[in-house]
Amino acid sequence: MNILPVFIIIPIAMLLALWCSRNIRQTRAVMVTGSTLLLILSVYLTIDFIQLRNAGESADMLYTASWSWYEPLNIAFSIGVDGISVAMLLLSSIIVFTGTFASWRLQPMTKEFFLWYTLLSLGVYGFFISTDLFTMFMFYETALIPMYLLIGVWGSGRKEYSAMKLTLMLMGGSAFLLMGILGIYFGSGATTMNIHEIAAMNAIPTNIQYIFFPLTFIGFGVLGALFPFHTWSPDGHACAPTSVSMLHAGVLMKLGGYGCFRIAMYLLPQAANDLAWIFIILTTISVVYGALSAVSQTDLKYINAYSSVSHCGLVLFAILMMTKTACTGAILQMLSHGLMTALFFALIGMIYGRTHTRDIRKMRGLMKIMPFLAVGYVIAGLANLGLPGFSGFVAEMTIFVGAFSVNDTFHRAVTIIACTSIVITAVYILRVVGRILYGEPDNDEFKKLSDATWDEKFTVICLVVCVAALGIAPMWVSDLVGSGVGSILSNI
Amino acid sequence: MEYSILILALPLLGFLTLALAGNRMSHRAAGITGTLLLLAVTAISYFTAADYFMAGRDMNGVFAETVPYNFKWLPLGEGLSIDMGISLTPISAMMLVVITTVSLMVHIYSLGYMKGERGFQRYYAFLSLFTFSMLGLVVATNIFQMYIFWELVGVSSYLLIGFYYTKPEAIAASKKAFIVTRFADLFFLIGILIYGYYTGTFSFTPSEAALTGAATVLPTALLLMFIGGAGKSAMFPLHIWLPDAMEGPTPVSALIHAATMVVAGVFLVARLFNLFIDYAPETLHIIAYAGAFTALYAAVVACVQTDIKRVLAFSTISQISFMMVALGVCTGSDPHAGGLGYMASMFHLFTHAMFKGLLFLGAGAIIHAVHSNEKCRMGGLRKYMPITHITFLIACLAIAGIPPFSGFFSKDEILAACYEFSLPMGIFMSLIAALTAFYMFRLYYLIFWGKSYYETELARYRAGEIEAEPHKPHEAPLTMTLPLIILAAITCLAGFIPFGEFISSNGEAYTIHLNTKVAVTSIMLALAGIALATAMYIKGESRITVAINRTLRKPIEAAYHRFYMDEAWLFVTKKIIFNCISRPIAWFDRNVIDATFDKLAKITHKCGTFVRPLQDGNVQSYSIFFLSGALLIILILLYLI
Amino acid sequence: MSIPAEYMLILSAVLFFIGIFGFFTRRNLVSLLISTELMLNAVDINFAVFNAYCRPESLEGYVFSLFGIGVAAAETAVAIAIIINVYRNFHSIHIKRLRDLKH
Amino acid sequence: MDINLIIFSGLAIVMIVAAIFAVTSSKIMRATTNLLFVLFGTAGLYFFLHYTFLGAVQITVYAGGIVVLFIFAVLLIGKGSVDVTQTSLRRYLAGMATALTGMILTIYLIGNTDFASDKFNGEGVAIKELGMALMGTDKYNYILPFEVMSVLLLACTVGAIMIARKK
Repeated sequence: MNILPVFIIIPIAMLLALWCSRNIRQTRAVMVTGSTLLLILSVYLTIDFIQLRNAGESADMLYTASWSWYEPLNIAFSIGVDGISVAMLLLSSIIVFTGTFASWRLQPMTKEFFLWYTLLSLGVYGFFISTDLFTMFMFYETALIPMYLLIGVWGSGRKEYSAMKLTLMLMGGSAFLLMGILGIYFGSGATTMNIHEIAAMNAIPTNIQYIFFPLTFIGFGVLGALFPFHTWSPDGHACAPTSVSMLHAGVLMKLGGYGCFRIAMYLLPQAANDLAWIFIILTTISVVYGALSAVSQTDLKYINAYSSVSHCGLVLFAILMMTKTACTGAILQMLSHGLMTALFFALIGMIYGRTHTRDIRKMRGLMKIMPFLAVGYVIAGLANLGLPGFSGFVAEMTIFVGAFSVNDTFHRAVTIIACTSIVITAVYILRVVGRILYGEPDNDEFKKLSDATWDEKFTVICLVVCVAALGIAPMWVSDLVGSGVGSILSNI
Repeated sequence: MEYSILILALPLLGFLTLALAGNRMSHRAAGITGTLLLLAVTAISYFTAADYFMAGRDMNGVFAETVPYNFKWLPLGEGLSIDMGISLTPISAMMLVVITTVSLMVHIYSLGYMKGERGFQRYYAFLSLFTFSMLGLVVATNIFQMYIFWELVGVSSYLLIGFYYTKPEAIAASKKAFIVTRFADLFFLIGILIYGYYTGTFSFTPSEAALTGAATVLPTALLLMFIGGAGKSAMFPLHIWLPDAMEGPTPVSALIHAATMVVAGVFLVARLFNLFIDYAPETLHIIAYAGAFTALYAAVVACVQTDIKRVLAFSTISQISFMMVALGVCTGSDPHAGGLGYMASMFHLFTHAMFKGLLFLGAGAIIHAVHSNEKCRMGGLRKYMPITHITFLIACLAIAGIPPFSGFFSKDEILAACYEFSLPMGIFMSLIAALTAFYMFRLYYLIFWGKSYYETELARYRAGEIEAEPHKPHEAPLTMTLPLIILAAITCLAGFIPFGEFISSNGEAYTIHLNTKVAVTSIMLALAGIALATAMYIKGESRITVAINRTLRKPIEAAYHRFYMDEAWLFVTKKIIFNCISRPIAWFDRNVIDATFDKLAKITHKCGTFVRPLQDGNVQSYSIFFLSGALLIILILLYLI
Repeated sequence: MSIPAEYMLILSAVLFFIGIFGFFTRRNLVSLLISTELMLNAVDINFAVFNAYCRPESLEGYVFSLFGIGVAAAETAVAIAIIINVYRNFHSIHIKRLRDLKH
Repeated sequence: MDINLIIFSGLAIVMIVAAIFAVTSSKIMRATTNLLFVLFGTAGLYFFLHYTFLGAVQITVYAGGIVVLFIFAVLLIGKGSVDVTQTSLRRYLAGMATALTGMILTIYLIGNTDFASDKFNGEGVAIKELGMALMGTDKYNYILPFEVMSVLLLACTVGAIMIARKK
């Protein structure tokens, strides 16, 4: 019995149950049950996967299955996971689970919010388990569209503008992506849309690869906040409600990196090798530029959004290095950034929910007012700037070591440039921490504010534990993703 | 030596307990928990060190490296992996002793010093974290583990310096400390990357073959690592964080900025000493010159500071530089021929940790008594604080290099090594040693001699000139004086430890013998420095002092402002990086890149507006378009047929 | 001697396009209707002409023309009813004023 | 020159001129009158083809019925019957251009196409034959369209009354 379709079935069941739910209690019950089930399922999958691997299953993809659903175009619902997707599924489950608690008290239209939220997660899960180009693209779109409503309806600030911008830019990316996918399909002359079969054929002529690699890479890169297609990120994140920011930065942006790796590079290897330098330059710019922009922002969410640009830039950067270590690092960075950013956005949302401002110039001394959130924020900050013992350090170091092992001056130079981001990160993180958490509270209104409620504490603790677990015991994840990375790289 | 894992486990346990459950504990319970755990760690460390040295030398006559633990923490592919473990070498055993001793003293001392402070439990939690990371750093089995703990040390010092998080200066200082050291760590990291790639391992002792292959890049890699070390060890121009870091609680200064964290750079160079000597002797000399310059710079600045902790901070920078110089002047690995500096450096590290810890703790006691860091609020304290006075004097004598206190022995070795390297270097360092004696005694006299601020104020109060009765200075409680006494005792005796028996550049036993010429010179110079200080400051600021101050007003002013190094850095960071790079980039992002996409959207909208009239609902227009289209198609068809 | 079919066809084409021109340019509902009638008329002519010249033995074109006239009559009746009604409501039959259905 | 051709030419000129007036005249009454001429001309054409019944229907239904309807409408509308505002020059030119192009194209096509139109016999259609065809149920008989037509006309009559009726 293949358990992967359950990842789709549970969200669908949740959607139905939410549809029928009558009041907020039922809605919450559905969400908690569903997301807990998903979490349990992905933990089970992870364990089972590792056991299968240890038992000597050496196929690239495990749990594979395929159901044809549109013969004439060879579109099938084919599924399968390797170490990378398992890790991503686990990440998604954690974020969906914690995101549920982070939006525990969301008003108004809680039911509708969760409906879209679940639909988004449905898309994410579907994307990670699919191995069929078209199905993947379909789930990708499923994940993107709810974003518009989630931001446009439940957001804050210039929400309509941001939602529109985010959606348009991501849709623009999808357009590129669709072209890329069609190019791959027709270029390879394949009679299947299954990525592994296309990869095995390795029949796409080089000149076609040159056209479609950039398209596909940029298509996914938009979602991965590739410079200069990252500008949806600050506005989108700033206006999105807490759990949407979490899910978006935590999981959705990972779709970009994952897709770049799994589709763009895997299926178009020659072009990937030849054109990588262009994107390496772009991602290097992303890394440093995002960090530098974050330094002079004054809105908490903007700071974090730019920080995401920088960190996600590092993911793409590492992928393009095409060494096993760097790519493993990239996956680790996706996990790590997913968890850390989710934590960050959760905390920012909670702080914003109390102070009703995100301007760092207006807040001071929050450590005294809301110690739990402040300590959480410091931990998130330290994790973000790469403190050993948290996931960020492991990921960044793996990336840097891997990137540095490409033996030529260009790669070395960009690696060193990318390294500087760790200093800049420290600057903007500490700037914020020093500004808003430390010092004496000077706003009398803030002094009356309360600390975290149980659901918020739960969210924060869950995420901190995950971040720390990944940082302290990275070897199992590194082994888990290592095999997947290896088989993809062997094709490039 | 399996029990050695406890050295790391216990402080970590202490940290976790205090951090998670600290708020539910009373101050007393938290303090005692922390201190007892550290006592245990100290005992185990002593035992480990003893065990290590007692195990005796191996066949080559050296203390072999023992690795009780080592496991692969993170495989990085291509043969590289990050290992975690515990490695014992002579210097790490020595460091264990130093760190746990000073840390224990600080723990005990803080019971009194921090009494009643808000966040007492947090303080102890951070102390445990710091001790954990520092111990992890010194027992690292490989350079990457060292880097990991190096970063942890950075963070825990950030937390400790910023302990008074409501004080703006403390916030700024902690931030500065972290960022400056982080900046240096960047170079360290790059150094490690180069090293790891070319030697194929992160181990301190790669195989001969790997080293030969990497010989061309090793000097660069080692230099970069040294820059990392220079950041932590506050070498010029990365020293700027250290004086500011004095905003932290004084015991923290004693722990971090006197005895442990700041010597991490020295330790790093010492740990990599064999590589330096064999593959990058030139780099070592660069270190020597950098150190010598820093030593001079810091000593000069120390002469004119008014905040007693700042004086101590600069004195620390200067003394650390002595250690760096000692390492840098080595030209070979034989202690009899060019390798003396290594032993001298480690020896000085050991003795300095003790007496500098003592000085800081003493300063803490004084600050505790007069509630100020400024020298003008002190003066004549010897009557009120006899124990502090005596112990402080001992430390001052030690740092000035007066026998039989420990500083004399170690500094003498350093100077001997410098003379061995070159005469100018020797003379230069001797003069700085004299300068050290001068500024330390200046400090001593200003605190304990001269006109008492309290008495002056009391007189004014009696005369009705001021309202409030001044606070009478009092001797510190036992929890604070006990560490002072213990450290003073160590300072008196440590010089007689046959240090060379345990640690030397090639591991073989080396008997310390005093170089009479060097010793006599340095004692004379130290005495001269003390004499000058006595003449100038024993009765407050004498006429000579005032005269000197007046004639040298400009240079003194400059030195007081640390030769404007902070301003220079501030200019670079604030003006150039923040205003000229970051701001424009943020602006660029909003107004160029983002605007481009907005413009795209606007253009699309414009196009939409442009074609909208075509769909205005006017059937006539529709029909015109329809017919034109149809005609066009017909024409095309005709053309084609 | 009969007139060539092409002449008739050309005549009907000219009438048709005059009708089209009128339909494009007039702004009054009745005028539009008149133009439409012209076009319909032209079409009827074509039916009849083709029937007479190409397949005189059958009746398709003839009947079509017949029906065309009938349909035109019906259509005109309805259209004029609408126009009158519109005029009653808007006091104008100028198409520029008649935009309520557009939105 | 054939007399038929001369008559035809005269008819054609009258029709074209009347049609042009019908679509350009600003007074609707005049336009309607001109339309009437065109319709009569059409009937004349039918006579040329010896389709006398068709011609008769054309005159009775079109000229007699529809034009009367128009006239009633114009009378009812009254002052609205004057097409006051002329269309914009742009549209005028566009319409003119399109119509001319279309016309030229069509004429060109007519001239270049062989319609195999040489079977004209000048016999016309006997009324009986027509009646059989309209009411017959065989192949090429039109009972169904005929009935549909009648329903349509009925519906139109009812519809027209409904629409034009005052509320």
